[in-house]
This record gives sequence, C-alpha cells and structure tokens, in this order.
Amino acid sequence: MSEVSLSREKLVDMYRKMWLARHHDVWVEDMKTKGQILGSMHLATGQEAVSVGACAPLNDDDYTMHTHREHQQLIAKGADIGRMAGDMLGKVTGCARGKGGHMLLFDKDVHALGACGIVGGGVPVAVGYAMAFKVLGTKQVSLAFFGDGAANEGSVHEAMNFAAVRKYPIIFLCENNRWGLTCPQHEQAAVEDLADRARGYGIPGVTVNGNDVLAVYEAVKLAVDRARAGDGPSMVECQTWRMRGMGFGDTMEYVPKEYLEEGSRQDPICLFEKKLVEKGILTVEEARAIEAETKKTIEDAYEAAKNAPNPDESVFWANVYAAEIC
Amino acid sequence: MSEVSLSREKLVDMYRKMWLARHHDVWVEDMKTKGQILGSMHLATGQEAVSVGACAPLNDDDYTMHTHREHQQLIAKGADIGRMAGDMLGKVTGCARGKGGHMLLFDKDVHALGACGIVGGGVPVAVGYAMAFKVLGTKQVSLAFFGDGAANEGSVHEAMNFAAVRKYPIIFLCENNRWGLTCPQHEQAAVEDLADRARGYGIPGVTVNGNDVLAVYEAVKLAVDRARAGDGPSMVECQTWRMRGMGFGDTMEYVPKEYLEEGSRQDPICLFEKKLVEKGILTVEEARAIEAETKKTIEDAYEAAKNAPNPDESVFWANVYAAEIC
Amino acid sequence: MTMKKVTYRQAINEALFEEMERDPKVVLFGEDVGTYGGVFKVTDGLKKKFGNERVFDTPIAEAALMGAATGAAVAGLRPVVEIMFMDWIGIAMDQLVNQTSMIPYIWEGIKVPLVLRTQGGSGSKGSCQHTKSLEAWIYHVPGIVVAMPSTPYDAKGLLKSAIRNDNPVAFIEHKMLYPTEGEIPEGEYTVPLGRASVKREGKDVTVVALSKMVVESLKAAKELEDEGISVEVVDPVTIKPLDMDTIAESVKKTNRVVVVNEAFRTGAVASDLTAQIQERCFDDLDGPILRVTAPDVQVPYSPALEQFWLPGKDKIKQAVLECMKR
Amino acid sequence: MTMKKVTYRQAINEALFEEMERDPKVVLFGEDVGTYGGVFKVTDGLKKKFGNERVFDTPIAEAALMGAATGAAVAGLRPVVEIMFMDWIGIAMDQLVNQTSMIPYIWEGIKVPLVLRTQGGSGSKGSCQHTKSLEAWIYHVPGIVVAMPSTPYDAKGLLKSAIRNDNPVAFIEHKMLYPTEGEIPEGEYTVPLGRASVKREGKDVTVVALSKMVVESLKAAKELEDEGISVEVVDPVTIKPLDMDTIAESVKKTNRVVVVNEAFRTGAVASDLTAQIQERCFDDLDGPILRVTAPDVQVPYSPALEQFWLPGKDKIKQAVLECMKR
Ligand SMILES: Cc1ncc(C[n+]2csc(CCOP(=O)(O)OP(=O)(O)O)c2C)c(N)n1
Ligand SMILES: Cc1ncc(C[n+]2csc(CCOP(=O)(O)OP(=O)(O)O)c2C)c(N)n1
Ligand SMILES: [Mg+2]
Ligand SMILES: [Mg+2]
Repeated sequence: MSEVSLSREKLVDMYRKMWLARHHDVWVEDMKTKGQILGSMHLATGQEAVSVGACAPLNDDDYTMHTHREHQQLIAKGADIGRMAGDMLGKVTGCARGKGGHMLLFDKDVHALGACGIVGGGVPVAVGYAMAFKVLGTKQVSLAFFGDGAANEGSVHEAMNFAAVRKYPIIFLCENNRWGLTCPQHEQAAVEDLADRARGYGIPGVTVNGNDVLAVYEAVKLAVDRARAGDGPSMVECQTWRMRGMGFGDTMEYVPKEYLEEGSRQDPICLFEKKLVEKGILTVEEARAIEAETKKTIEDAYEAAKNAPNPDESVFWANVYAAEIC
Repeated sequence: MSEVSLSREKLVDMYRKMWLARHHDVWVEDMKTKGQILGSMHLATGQEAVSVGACAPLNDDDYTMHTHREHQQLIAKGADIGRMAGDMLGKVTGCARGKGGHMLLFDKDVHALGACGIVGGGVPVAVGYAMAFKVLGTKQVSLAFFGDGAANEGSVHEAMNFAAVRKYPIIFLCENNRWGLTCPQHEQAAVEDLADRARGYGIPGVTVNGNDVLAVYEAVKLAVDRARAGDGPSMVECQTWRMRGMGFGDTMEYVPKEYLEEGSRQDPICLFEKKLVEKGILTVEEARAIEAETKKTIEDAYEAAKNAPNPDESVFWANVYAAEIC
Repeated sequence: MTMKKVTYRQAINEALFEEMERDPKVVLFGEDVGTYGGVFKVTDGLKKKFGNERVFDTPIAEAALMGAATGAAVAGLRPVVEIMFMDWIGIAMDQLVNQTSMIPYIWEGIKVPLVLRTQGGSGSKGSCQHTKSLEAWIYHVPGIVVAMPSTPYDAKGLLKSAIRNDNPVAFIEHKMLYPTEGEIPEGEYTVPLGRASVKREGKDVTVVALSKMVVESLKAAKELEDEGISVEVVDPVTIKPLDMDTIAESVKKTNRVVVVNEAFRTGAVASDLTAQIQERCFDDLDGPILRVTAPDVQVPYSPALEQFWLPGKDKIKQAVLECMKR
Repeated sequence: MTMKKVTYRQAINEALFEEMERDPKVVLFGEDVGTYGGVFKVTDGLKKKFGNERVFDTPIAEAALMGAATGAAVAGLRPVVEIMFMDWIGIAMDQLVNQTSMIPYIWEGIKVPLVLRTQGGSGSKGSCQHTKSLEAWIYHVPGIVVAMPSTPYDAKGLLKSAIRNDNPVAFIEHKMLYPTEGEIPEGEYTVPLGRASVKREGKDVTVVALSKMVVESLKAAKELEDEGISVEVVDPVTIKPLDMDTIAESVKKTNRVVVVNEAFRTGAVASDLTAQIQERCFDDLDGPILRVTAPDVQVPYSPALEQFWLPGKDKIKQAVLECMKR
C-alpha cells in the first residue's frame, strides 16, 4: 500500500468518508430489497477507495462529474447526506426536489455536478467546466468519473482529445471495475490498461490499484496539481472490483467466483484501516466508533427522508424552462 | 524510399493509377473553376500515394470506405472513371445516377462502398463490412479511409475499439495531411502520430510516409495479411500533404508556405517515377506515355459525362424505400 | 389455428429465435444481449443457441452499433441491432440519418436490410434518461420503416416481417409492455408491415393510439362504454409508412378523433398524425383533433411527480369526452 | 432610427461582436470558427478581436462541442457553440437531450445559458449530407428555445436576445440566406424571443413559413396579389415557444392556412404547427391546413433532381390556390 504524508485529520476524514459511502450503499440495498426505493439501483459497495481517493485532493469549489454508480462519489465530494437521501426517495427535501432520483444526484453546494445515467455522457460536460475555469482564470479543476465500459463511448474520446488540445484543467478518472453491466472488460476492449489510451491524446495516464485509497489519492493529487498549474488534463485509471450486480436484483451468475473472492480479499476499507492502525493513526476502538457513527448518519438521513413530504404539482412545473424567455 | 518486391506489372499499374488520380483532380479543379461542376469540391492532388498504396494490396471483392476527399481513393480501388464522371456531374450515367455528387461516390462493381461526407461517419459502417466477412467466413477484408481530423470523432473511436474486440478483418487507414479544413493538426490533437492511438485499442499501429507509395503499400499489405489470417484489425497512418484548400475557392492563407513547399518537394508521383526509372522498371518515355494516356482517359470520361443525359423525375422517386414494404 | 398465451417479451424472443433458425444471415448484437440475454431478458437463450458470432455483446458504443449494423447489412447479413434504451438513440442518430437511410437512396442497388430494436416508454420510475420516447426523431428520417407494436401478436408477426424486409426497420418496443400477455398462434405466422389494426370497433370517436397507449385507450374505451360512448381504437402498428386508409375509414364513421402518443408534446408523432388526418379527413371532422401526449417536460423520478407526466387512461377519457361536446 | 443595409451574415457577425464586447463571459467556439472565421465567414474577425481563449477552433467532435458548451454554461460562461451543418447534429443530439436539456429541470438552480448556432437548408448542390433541415429533432426536446430567423433584422436582434437569455437556445440559420440583404438600425437593438412577426398583411390566406421559406412565401404572395389573392405571411421567428396568438389572430381573419417548412415532410415542424393551429382555430377554418414541405426523400445532388426536392415559391402558390377553392 502506498505511503502518503497526509495529516491525521485528513486521513481520518478519508476513512470516515469510506465508511459513510459503504454504509450508504448497504443501507439503500436493504431499502431496495424491502421495496422502499423504486426504480433502478447501482451500488458501489467495495469501490469506496476510488471515490474517496479521487475526491480527497479536491476543494469544494472544484467540480466533479459522476456516473450512474455515483452515490459514493457524491459522498466523497462532501454532498449533504440528508438531501441525497431526499433525492433517492423522490422527496421534496432533495437537491432536485425528487425530480432526479438515484441516477441524477447532484449537490451544487459542493459542486458535485453531478450524476449522469448516460454512460460516458457527462464527460464532455466536465470538459466544459474546465473550459470555464481556464477562460475565467480561476484555479479550479474539473474531475470526471467514468467507467471502463464508458471508456468505449465516442463522447469520452472526443472529450479527452478536446481537453488535451485546449489544455483544460481536468482529470479523467476511469473507475475500472472490469465490468460493464454483464459484459466483462475483455469483451469491451482488447487492452488491459485503459490508461494506455492517454498517450494517444498526448496526456499523462496512469493505472493504479483502485482499492488502495492512498494510491488513488496520490495519482489524482499529481493530476490535480498539474491541472492547477496550467499543464492540462491527465487520466487516472483505478482498477477495482464491482461487488454488486449491474443493478438491483442481478444475481451475477455471469461473474466468476474468483473475481468476487479476490474483491472481498481486497476490501478497501479493511486495507486502509489496517494501515492506519499499524501506523498508529487510528486505534481499533476509534475505527469501530467511526464505523458506528457513520452508520447512524446514514440511518438518520434516510429516516428523515422517509418522513419528508413528497413534491407536489408545482414542483413538476418548475423549471420547464430555466428562465424567462421574453 | 521503401523497397518492395512487386511485379513490374503491379508497379506500373500503381504508377498509372497515381497519374489517373492526379489528372482527375487537376481536371475537375479546372472544370470547377470554369463553373462546370456545382457544389463543393475536395481535391487530393499530391496525396496519390496514400490512396494507391492503400488499395494496391486489396482485391476487387475487398470493401473500401472512403472520405469526403475521395475521388482518388475510388480510382485507386479501380472504380470506373466514366461512371464516376457521371456522378460528379450529376448525370444519369453515374453509379448513383447523379444523386450523390462529388461527396458520395461509390462503385459496387469494385466494392468501393463508398464515400461519406460526414467526417468519421463511414468508419463504423466499414466495421460492419468486416463483421459480415467474419460471420460469413469469406476471406475478404474491409479498409476504411479517414483523415487526421476525423480521428477525433467519437465514431472512429467506437469503431476501432469495436473491431479490435471482435477481431474483425479491417484496416483503419488514417490519411494524415496535417489539416482538418482550416485547422492544423496540432489544434486538433495534442499528439504527433495518430497511430499511437492503436495501442489503446490493443491493435498494431504504424506511421508511414504517405508520399512513399511503396511504404504505404508495405504497411497496408501487412495489415491486410493479418486481417485475412483472422488476426484482426490494424491501423496504418500515412502522413502526407494537403496541396489544395479545404474545398474549392479556399485560398489557403492560413497554411504556412513551408508546408506547401515541402509538399511540392515530396510530390509522390515524382518520387515514385524516379525510383521506377532508377530501377529500370520504367523508362522516362514510358512514364510520359502513361502520363499522357491517363490524362486522355480522364478527358474522355468527362467529355462523355458532359454530354450524358440528366436524370429525370423517375430517378428522383426511385429507391425512396429500398424495397417493397408489404 | 391453435393459440397460446405468451408475453410480449416471449413473442419477440420467439420471432428472433425462429428467424435466426430460418436464415443463417440473421445476426443479433447489442449491449448485454448475449450472455445475459438482454437487460429485459428479451434475447434470452439466443447466444447459447446460435453462438458468439451470430449473437453477441458489444462494447458500449451506440454509434458504432448502428454503423456496424448498416455495414453488415450492406455486406450480406440481416442484422438485428439493439439500442438498449431509446433515450440514447441520440448517439446513433447521425449514423441512422447519414448512413443507414442515405445508402439505399444514393447508392443505387445497395440495400440495407437491418432491424433496429429499441424500447422506450415510462412508468418504470426510471427518471428522465431511461424513459423517453423519441420515435419522432426516427420517424422524421426518410427511408426508414417505423413499427411500434402494442400486443404480443403484432410484436412477433411484425418482427418476423421486419427481419425479412429489405428496408431498414426501426422496431420500437415499450418496456412496460414486456410482461403483458396475449394470444398468438402456435405455428408460424407473420403480420405485414404498413397495416393498421382496429383494436376495438366503435362509432362515436376514433382514438388513434401508439404502443402502450393502445392498452390505455382500450381501458378508457371500456369505461366510456358504460357512459354510453362508443370508442373505436385504431392502432397504426406501423407508423411509417402509415396506413391512412384504415384511419380515414374510421374517421368517416365517427367524425371525431383523439390521437394518443406517450412522448413530449411538441413535435411528437401525434402532431404529424393529426396533420395528416385533418388534411385527408377535414370534411368528416366535427371538431378539432385532440392530442393526448406527455407535456414538454423531462420525466421526473419521484412517483409523486411521474403521474403528472404520464398520459394514460384518464387523460384519454377526458379528451374523448371533450370531443363528444361537438 | 438611422438604418443601414447589411447581409444576414453580417447581421449575425455584428450580434456576436457586440455581445462579446458587452459581456466577457460570452465565448464562441466550433469547427473553423476561429482563424478562418467560419466556413460561411459568419464569425470573421472575432478571434482576432477577442483572442484564442474566447474564440477558438476545436477538434472535429460535435458531441464534445455540445457537451462542453453545456458544462461551460453551467460553470459561468455564456457559450455560443457552432455545429457547422445541421446535417450532423445527430452526433450531438444525445448531449442536447440528456445533458443540456435535462440539467435546468432536474438540477434545480442550475442554468444553462448557451446558444447553439447551426445552419440548415438546401439549394447549394450539397447533396444529402450538407443540406438537411433537422429542426424537428431539436424542436422535440423539452426546455430548448428554438429560433429560425429569416431576415437580417431578426437575425441580429434575436441572436442578441438569445445570448442574453438564460435558457439554452438553438439558433438555426439558413445557408442560402447568408448573402441576402436587409435593413437594420445603426445602433443597439434586440428582437424578443417568442414573438411572431407578420411579414406581410393579407386577408385571404395565412401562410405560416419558417426561415428561408418566408422569403419564398413573400415572393409567392407578391405574384398572387396580381391574381387578386391577398396572402398574409406570418413568420413565427421563434418556433418554440410558439407565439400562437399572432397566428390565431391571422387565421381568424383569413380562415385558410398553409404551413411552409423546408424539411422532410413526415414529422416536420410543419406538422406540429398544423396540429396546434387546427386545435386552436378549428372553427375558423374553411378547409384543411395544407403543408408545403420537402418530400420524404434524401436531397439529391444533381441540379436536375434537386428541383423535385425543393419547396419554394411555386409550390406555395399552388397550395394557396388549392386553399382558395374553399
Ligand atoms: C449511453 C448508454 N449506453 C448504455 C447504457 C446502459 N448501461 C448502464 S450502466 C452500463 C455499464 C457501464 O459500465 P461502466 O462504464 O464500466 O460502469 P460500471 O457500471 O461498471 O460502474 C450500461 C451499458 C447507458 N446507461 N447509457
Ligand atoms: C461530422 C462532420 N463534422 C464536420 C464536417 C465538416 N468538415 C468537412 S471536411 C472537414 C475536415 C476533415 O479533416 P480530415 O479528416 O483531416 O480530412 P481531410 O479534409 O484533411 O482529408 C470538416 C471539419 C463534416 N463534414 N462532418
Ligand atoms: Mg465497469
Ligand atoms: Mg486532414
């Protein structure tokens, strides 16, 4: 596991976010099982290190673009759990006042803008964020999450090349869990490391162990520094394991047992905790306290969301146009 | 210049096709100047080595997909000049009976199928050809021309990756003249050799001097052999010079003088002729005879096309649907 | 004829199965259609039966899918390609309009016998990126046959015709219809493209409805019967080319028309049917043709909001009652 | 007000110039819009004036263009993005419908103040990939304002309003209008979005025409005047949202309507206007609303064939005369 010289505070915050993310997806899986959430559901249980490692080097005013498997990414960016829960349940307390649901989460207070259910579809938009930062001369950066499956969409190619030419401050964060729905990576691309594609755009590309939160942090931090310094985009590929199905109710017979077993052995929270305890940064008791405290945060948020009011017809008709027309 | 052991007959045929291609574009440029051809006009004068070198390893029943700058590519594939001229002038004697014009040439007898005015748009279709060959177990291959500008379209990315995964027999032939309309390559991609992208798809990619017809031949021949042997796609990038404007009437102030000077020095017909004469394959007199004879072929074809009848209303209504519906 | 009860999903599966068995040139590909049998399980069992060259999963790349199907059709196959959700047909629209539909008209003598299968429709709590009905876009493209079956019987028979037809056919399913049941013959049968079907006879109002809206209209008709209003429900089945004769005959009888289409109101297919009907049947009409559609609003997630979006039985009844005032 | 004569092209150029000068957040990008000033020279001089961060050429990548404009708008700019020909808007449609139009509705509080400039229209001998008018696709997307000015006056004033407006606006030009001349005020003025303009008063027939078809309709009206028929020509200018009041007022007076739209007939905007007009004005109508459109045929190249495709003055006259039989 990588070594990074981060403050205790930062390390513990990352550890806490990983638990928050984990509990979140375990919790909504349970609610979904009970029929308390409607629609589709993409869980990232076991992929916490990618989201948390990628967002840890970012500031609140840096923008992030997320995928359809995005809950944890938003939590990592610091999204408000209560509002997220509202959106997940279609309640008026959500940022989208229930309009978006599980695949379109966003939180503009932390510039998590936002999730996208169109595979690869958000990546060009994230390039636009970076364009604005460069034109306006702010020092913000944009980070776009996308999956290994998404990497094969034309939109991602166009976006990466565009940003490379224009030297926009953006990080292309490929969350490679080796599956796109029911289709393994080798049936989606004939290359092992998707970061190899970066070279074809003339930008740096690295592949890291996506279950090692510090390795992810380190690679993304370098890319963020480059971007802020005006040196343009980078690609960071994080290889990880998808421990849940393509959506809820998918029994995953098509996934080899070995893959899931290896994914369990590589549990990113266990790995990180072990390291923190070894280094004396956290005691096991503190770790358990964080585990419990974060669980409660999730529970409380969903309990409140359950009891929150539904949006009414006025919400439906709000923002059909974003603004006055004439 | 590369060495290739080809029969005299083949070499002379390639030389002849280069002249045919050259005369064609010089001829239509002249007609266009005189207002005898309407609409847009993309000329490839000076790029003959790419088309001829790329098509020389192909059989008649191999399929080729062309670009908007395609006249020479069709000639290289062996398209009938008379029918081509008919299409160029919108006459009923064309393969498309005048429906397509200069940017949609095709000739199904030699499986030149066909030109496409949508930059990058034909490449996925060419993958479909290769799919059919693999499924049907024929030994045909598909070759898709596309430009350096087109390389940045999502369609090209999707197509290359798709073919790579499925190991379809296709050659991705990038005709890199370092310009996309009025925009130089370095403003379209931050990478020098576009063939570097091949690695990201897990397929072989090479960059060759596109003004050396034997170098192009050699690289494409290797790729064709690979494809026929069932080893899947390859990318061949041919670097060349665009000696004419983005279209007719473009005065090219935006193109640096040095670029055009270098392009003139690298005239592919001169280079090839010099080689053939040096090697004793052709005498200068034979060369001049070929130059004259091919010019006459073009002249005659266009003279005939000028006098050919226009399509009538029945042509307009033909094939609105390709076949009976019920 | 002996009949059996099957779901809409099974009906489509049977059509694919039978046509692939009948004709080795039929191939089927798309995202997750192979190993998993499709996210809606419509293509279940086909890969196992026909092998990985004829039925296969592809990279996530909708432009390449559409283009490859087009090329494969040109080169001798009869591809059935699936775009998983119609919501992202936009990625493939350039291929559809500039390749698929262009080829048969311009490249004379070349046919493009492909079927584009996709599904639209809301009611699944899928939010706005998984519920759109964008048939209006495809409908506007020349040379494409567009079918939208509403029953298992039509779905099976029509898909078989579509696969055998030499035109490109867009075959648009509805996700909420997959589990619906209906009777089909035990043995082989086909339903012709281009023929409307009167799903219920009546004399007061003609309701022309598409896809799942046929089901809703039949429910409305049933309830209106109790109120003494006799509704004729006409299902065009194929919306392009349109069987206007059948519709006009019905209007002649009823003199009142409601068109029902689950799609954004402005520019929907419903508008076009309305324009066509008023043109042909103006003198038969007692009042304006009313349209029941969704509003020009993105489909919101929240179950509390989705109801305001969805057209259905109640809104159809209202429109019929409105018509009856004339 | 002092007036001056400018071309449609100049009018647009002036609008861009003035708005970029007024507001540093306005940026302009697209293929060849920078150094060369656009293939139709509409953006001439802007890069020189405003520099390469605010006005720039991009890679050939229409999905990325649309997405990047969207992101840039979200992050604080007011981008004007050009898609060079509307023919390939299909490459960008997924971005438009799933990102641009989704964001303001679902991501509450986020606005997308962008202008998508593109141009359609035939008559240029451009064959089928450079002449299509696909406004119907954009028109069907919720939350997008769609404008199609027909005069220099409207073009300039409307584009200025569009740039200042907080909604995404599709601003659709016509390639054959660029050289047409008209009067505009010397100084600053704007034309409001969402207001129709009666281009000629008349009392017998209302012709509702879009874009260049307004010019053709005015020619037809002039000629019909000599035949004693008084035609009112209404130009919606903004087609969405539609100024139905102005149209209805005209219909109330004339009782006869022709809708003119240069686009494939089936599913054209003309159909939707027809559906809306008959709904609102049924009792005012003496006969069916007639539509003058192009047929459902790809635009052929041959000048001998193009005439069968093009709608224009003569076909409009015919339709008006047909109406007068009522
Ligand atoms: C444009 C588009 N194509 C297809 C889909 C259907 N789809 C949803 S998730 C998914 C797989 C995505 O794989 P990947 O990018 O690796 O992300 P992961 O699910 O592994 O996080 C697919 C194909 C979609 N939502 N959008
Ligand atoms: C999808 C699409 N985008 C833009 C254009 C306009 N266009 C025509 S040619 C061209 C440049 C193409 O450059 P390249 O691929 O390098 O080919 P070259 O002209 O150099 O042969 C462009 C942008 C188009 N025809 N299609
Ligand atoms: Mg994945
Ligand atoms: Mg080029």
